[in-house]
Amino acid sequence: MLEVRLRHRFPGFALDAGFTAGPGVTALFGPSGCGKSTILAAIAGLFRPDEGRVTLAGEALLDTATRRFLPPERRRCAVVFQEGRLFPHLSVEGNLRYGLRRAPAGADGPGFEVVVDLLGLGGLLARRPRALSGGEKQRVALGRALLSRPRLLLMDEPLAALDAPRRAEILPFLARLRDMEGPPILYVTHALEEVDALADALVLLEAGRVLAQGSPDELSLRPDLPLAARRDAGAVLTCTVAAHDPARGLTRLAFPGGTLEVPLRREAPGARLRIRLRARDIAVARTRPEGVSIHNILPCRLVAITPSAQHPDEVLLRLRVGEAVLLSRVLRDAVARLELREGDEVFALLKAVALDHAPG
Amino acid sequence: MLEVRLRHRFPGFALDAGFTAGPGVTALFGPSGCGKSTILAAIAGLFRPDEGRVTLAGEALLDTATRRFLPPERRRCAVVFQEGRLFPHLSVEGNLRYGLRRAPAGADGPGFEVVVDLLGLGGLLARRPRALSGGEKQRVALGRALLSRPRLLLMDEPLAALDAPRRAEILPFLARLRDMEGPPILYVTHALEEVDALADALVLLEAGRVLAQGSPDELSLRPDLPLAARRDAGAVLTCTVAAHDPARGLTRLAFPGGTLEVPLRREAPGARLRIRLRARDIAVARTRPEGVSIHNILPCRLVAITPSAQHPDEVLLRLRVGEAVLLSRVLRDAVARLELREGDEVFALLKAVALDHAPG
Amino acid sequence: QAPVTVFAAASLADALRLLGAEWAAHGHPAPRVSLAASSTLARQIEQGAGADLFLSADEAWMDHLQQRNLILPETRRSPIGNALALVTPTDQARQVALARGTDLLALLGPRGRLAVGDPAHVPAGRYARAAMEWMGQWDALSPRLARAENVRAALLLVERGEAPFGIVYATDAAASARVAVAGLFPPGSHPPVTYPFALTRRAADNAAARAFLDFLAGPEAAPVWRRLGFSLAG
Amino acid sequence: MMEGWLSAEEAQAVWLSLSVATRSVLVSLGPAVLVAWLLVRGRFPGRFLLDALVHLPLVVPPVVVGWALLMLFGVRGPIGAPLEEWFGIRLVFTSDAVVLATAVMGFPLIVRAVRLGLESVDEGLEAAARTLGAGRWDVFVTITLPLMLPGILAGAVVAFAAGLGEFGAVITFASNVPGETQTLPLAIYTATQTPGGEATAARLAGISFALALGGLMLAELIARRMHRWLGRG
Amino acid sequence: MMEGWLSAEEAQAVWLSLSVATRSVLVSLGPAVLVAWLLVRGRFPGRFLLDALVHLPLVVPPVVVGWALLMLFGVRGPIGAPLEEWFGIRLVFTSDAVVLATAVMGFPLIVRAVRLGLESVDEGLEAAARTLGAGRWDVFVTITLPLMLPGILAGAVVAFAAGLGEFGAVITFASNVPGETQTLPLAIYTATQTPGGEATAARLAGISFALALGGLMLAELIARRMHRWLGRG
Ligand SMILES: Nc1ncnc2c1ncn2[C@@H]1O[C@H](COP(=O)(O)OP(=O)(O)OP(=O)(O)O)[C@@H](O)[C@H]1O
Ligand SMILES: Nc1ncnc2c1ncn2[C@@H]1O[C@H](COP(=O)(O)OP(=O)(O)OP(=O)(O)O)[C@@H](O)[C@H]1O
Ligand code: MOO
Ligand SMILES: [Mg+2]
Ligand SMILES: [Mg+2]
Repeated sequence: MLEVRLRHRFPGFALDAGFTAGPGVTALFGPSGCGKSTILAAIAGLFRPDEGRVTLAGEALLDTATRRFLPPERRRCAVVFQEGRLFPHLSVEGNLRYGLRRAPAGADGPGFEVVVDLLGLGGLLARRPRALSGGEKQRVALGRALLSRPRLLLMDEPLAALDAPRRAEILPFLARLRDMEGPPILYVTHALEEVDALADALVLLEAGRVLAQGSPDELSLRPDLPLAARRDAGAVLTCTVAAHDPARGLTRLAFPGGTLEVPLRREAPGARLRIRLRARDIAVARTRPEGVSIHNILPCRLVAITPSAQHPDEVLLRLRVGEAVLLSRVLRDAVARLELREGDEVFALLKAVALDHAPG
Repeated sequence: MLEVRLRHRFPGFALDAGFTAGPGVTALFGPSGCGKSTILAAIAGLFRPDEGRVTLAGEALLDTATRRFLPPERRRCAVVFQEGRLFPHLSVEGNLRYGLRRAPAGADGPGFEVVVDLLGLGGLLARRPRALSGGEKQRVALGRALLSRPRLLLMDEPLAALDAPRRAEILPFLARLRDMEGPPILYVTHALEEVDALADALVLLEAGRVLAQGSPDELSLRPDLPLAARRDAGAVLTCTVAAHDPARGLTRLAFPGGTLEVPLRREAPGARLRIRLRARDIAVARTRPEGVSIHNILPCRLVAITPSAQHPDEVLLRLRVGEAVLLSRVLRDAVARLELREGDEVFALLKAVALDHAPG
Repeated sequence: QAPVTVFAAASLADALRLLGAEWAAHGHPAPRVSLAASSTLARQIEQGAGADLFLSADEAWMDHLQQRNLILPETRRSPIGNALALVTPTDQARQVALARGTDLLALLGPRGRLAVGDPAHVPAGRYARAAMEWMGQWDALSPRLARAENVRAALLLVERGEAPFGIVYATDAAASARVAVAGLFPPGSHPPVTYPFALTRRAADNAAARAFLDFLAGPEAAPVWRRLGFSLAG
Repeated sequence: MMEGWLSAEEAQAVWLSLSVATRSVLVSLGPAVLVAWLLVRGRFPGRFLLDALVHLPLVVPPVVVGWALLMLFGVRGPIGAPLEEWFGIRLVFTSDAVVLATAVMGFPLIVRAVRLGLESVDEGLEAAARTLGAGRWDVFVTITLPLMLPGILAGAVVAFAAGLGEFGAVITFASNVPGETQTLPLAIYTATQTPGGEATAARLAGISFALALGGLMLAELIARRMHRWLGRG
Repeated sequence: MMEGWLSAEEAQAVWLSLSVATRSVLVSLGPAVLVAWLLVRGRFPGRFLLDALVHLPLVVPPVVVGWALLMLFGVRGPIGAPLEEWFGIRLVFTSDAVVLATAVMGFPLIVRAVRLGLESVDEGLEAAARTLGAGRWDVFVTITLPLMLPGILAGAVVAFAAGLGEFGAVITFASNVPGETQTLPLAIYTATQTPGGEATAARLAGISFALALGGLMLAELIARRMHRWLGRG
């Protein structure tokens, strides 16, 4: 359990943020300049805030009240930086072993071979960092952090410097890492895609303050948060793989309220996964349409119609399907045309290919 | 008219590309490392290829056959670089006037005030580059290039270093520039969004060679080109603004084959604009569905069913609407389920909000 | 048998090379010779340098050491001397009668300078100053001097024709083919140029050093000194 | 031994030292920038030799440098003779000779610093300027030169400091002419060569140190402003 | 005048010069790295004074440096006396004295270069190393030091080259004893003190230059490898 409470003033910027993070991945999400890196640096011990207290599993890493400031090397909070920061004079193996060699004897964690396997670094060990692609660099940085046997893993936009294909290449490694029962992870990003793929908890930041903290599923449904204004806004459904149908090229996902048909996935039946259903991809119909290519037609109840703050001509429809909630973004005009009212029974329409291809 | 024909060998990379560019914006589009920057540098005179010929409006800028190599300062091809390359020791005004002061006396082009207005630089003139945000920097770089009164404007991924909001901030300036009757523009990018917004012509590059050259509308329909494999692949329609309906929050766009309803836009009626209809956003139906929120239901003929090379479970449907062609991406299973055959009459379904909000 | 360490004024370089070789030819270990300005050497001896024999070009620095009890006064002697010469570049050779009232300044012309060792600290310069005072020309010449770091640098200035005249030791003049002697300063025009030699305090029991000193001051060395242009003390 | 604060001659030596150090830096700057440019951007066969040549004054004893200068610039030297014949310029024994000797000795130091300054100039900016219509020379003057100013300043400072202490080459080439070529180091040297001159020498050395300190401080101030001006602050 | 290639004494001088230049660089390196680190990363009040002090040998004439060393390390000096009394170490007039004088003279040059090398080390890498469990000193040894090697090399080269030419401080502090403290520059001086010694002097100066050239060339080679090794090639 990580508890963070920080206050600091830079000229033109004031940080005043507090949050807690449990096991698994906690994402720090917010626009550029909102203070994410500053928070991470303060936790890692690379920056001394005016005022604050950071405790990890009950031990104070920082407490300005008692003038406690544990030096970074004794905090055991490894950081994966946006720019990788690999040591240019060491080989990949040298980089990986740097933290490992310095980890306390008793510290538990995956061994060298395990991490090399996990991150697919086998063929790279003898290379120098400059001979790595951007994606490979970040994988090494990840491995290096992991092998230092940290009690907390801090990641500062580890994918931001990469282009889309490279990002897609690394995301599955991160997902595997999360599922490995490793240390808690604090993950800074401004890509919702990464939040969806990884985050168990979400801390929303804006201008140095915490706007909201909670599960991604829950926060992504709140129209008052800036998340709702994004082009990729939508509900996040936690599903289980129910069955594969390779003949039809489909996988059926079960969620509390129904099933979704999506393009064939690789996960084994029973696997849990989180799917973002973008509001812009979901249409509604009064009656079940016939003879359409759309695979997912889910009966649901329209529970709320919320105007969109950003686009006056659009509204967000909140749709309940069993226990799950979906969001649909439509034009104001559609609401009038279909005479939609809160409480109506409608069908949510969702193209299967609108869902992103599974990473990995 | 720009004619380019270049051949060059780097260790591990061979460039062998030829294309022509007319007035307006010609986009050079291709993956990282395919030779885009090298081509631009050769045209600008910053790089001397093994072999090649570049002519602009009939004058040879480079001709290895006759050993002609016009130095860059006499080519009058201004470049906007990805990293801006503003002169750090000059104010914004000093940067802007740098090229202006060196432009030939007779050269025609927008005046200082016009460019400052166009790019919204009024408040920045006295600042130093380091005091500018990334987006402001690129606007200044653009203005500086423009004010040197170039005969050709070369832009090397001018938006790539910026994040999405910053990109959205600059795109309209580029669009205004294109509509200004300025010099022809060669625009390097690997963002389809920018091609859609700006390009009159498209040159597709891969590994140093030209794959195809043509109008963006035409090339985006070709399933044999890598464009079709992208998540944002789809048809580009050139439309005219037919009418606004502010009460309903809609604009009606006419295209050769029908009309589209889209969220209210700012362009005046009669304005031409290009809209990318992403294949993944388009569903098909055998019969016209009733009571659905979907605004655009276009009767069309299914002219071709092409398997998707990248995703074996998906197919691309080529739909003819009047003279226009749309692409729809659906699961193979949908084709089976609806028993779709080439030649069938179907309806294309497209949510209005699936279209991007207009820049500007 | 350890070699004798000799600290010698740089102007004795040539002589020590020849005499050292001769000494070695007698079956003794060749002396170790450290050459520098007498002032530098004296300061080094003052700071404990391992010199057995000090050959100074200047009585003042020998006095300085003697006052500090760093040499053996009974060994101090000045077996050789030198004369002071007015030299010109060979291609401008001419004779100048050096007497009280000789107008050296006029000989220098409007721009020419007189090359000397710096009278502030170079012994040859100090003798030159005395000679100029004797001629009654010091005040006039003093601003027209090219003060060199040592006497050989002064000689160089004349050799190269940078200065039309220079005042150097007769030995330097004799050794250089590129300068001609315009005149020798008469013995009374400056204090006698003598080279005080002495054993240092630390060499009190050093028989070899004592022997070498005797050799240098003795008849065997005389032809060499004479050949190089030194005068032998009566 | 000198008593009191500064004798007239010493004051003159201080003044001459400052003037010589300043002038030698000023005359070196142009050639140093040129040579640094050749070393960094040049692609000609003799580049390494030029590099070595520039280091020459650092490598051989200063007295030898002075001696070589005398051979070259003396009235009978291959440069000195025509200089006198055609232009009536005679260098030796003038304060110009002191400046020349000092400049030559400081040259490697200044070139090294200027070179680092130049290496830090982004060639991309130069390319950008050329596409905006500026020719090679124009680019050099308006872009490269301003951007390498910090390096030039650093070089000027170290050469100035070293110039205040230059001795061997100066006394050999320019001789010690009080009021004309007697710089502070020469005065210090003279003092150390005089029995009992320690106090004077120490005092003069202190002055020399204070001057260099002042120069360094000034440079630090200018460098800070310059960095801010260049947008690196 | 000397005939033939190299007399035994001259060969000894060449060898001594090489050995002295090398040893003086080696003894300077540690202190230079420490001082550079203090100057770049330190935030203490006397920083500027330390900077000035480091420049001192550059500012005052070498002879004065030698003289000051003589006063300090002489058998009666405030450092030399206890050194002799307590440890029986007598520096003056040994080749160790030559090394000391040369090291002191080269110190400003080496510090300047090391400093630039240090300034180019990304502090982000140091921070990263600390989060991986490395303490300050560990980080310095395993990250900072290897990354500043090019700067250290550059400093070593220039100090080596300058060390080959060091004269005034050496002759004053260490004396001019052939085979013991007579380095090349001192041999050159001795030659110029001998009538007709110009040819010998010129020949020795040529050797000195060739040695420095060799050092520079070697350094250029090493620097290239090093840059490749550091992933900047
Ligand atoms: N050392 C500093 N001095 C002054 N201001 C600073 C300093 N470090 C950060 N800031 C300011 O604090 C604010 C937060 O910076 P921070 O780097 O934490 O943002 P961020 O959320 O990580 O942004 P990004 O997504 O761009 O990385 C910014 O406005 C920045 O300008
Ligand atoms: N000076 C050079 N020496 C060797 N290879 C080079 C050089 N310049 C470019 N290349 C190679 O040429 C190829 C094309 O490079 P170029 O910069 O033109 O690509 P690009 O299309 O602009 O890529 P990006 O989208 O990443 O900017 C690359 O493989 C690159 O490694
Ligand atoms: O998505 Mo619509 O077409 O606004 O109902
Ligand atoms: Mg950040
Ligand atoms: Mg490029």
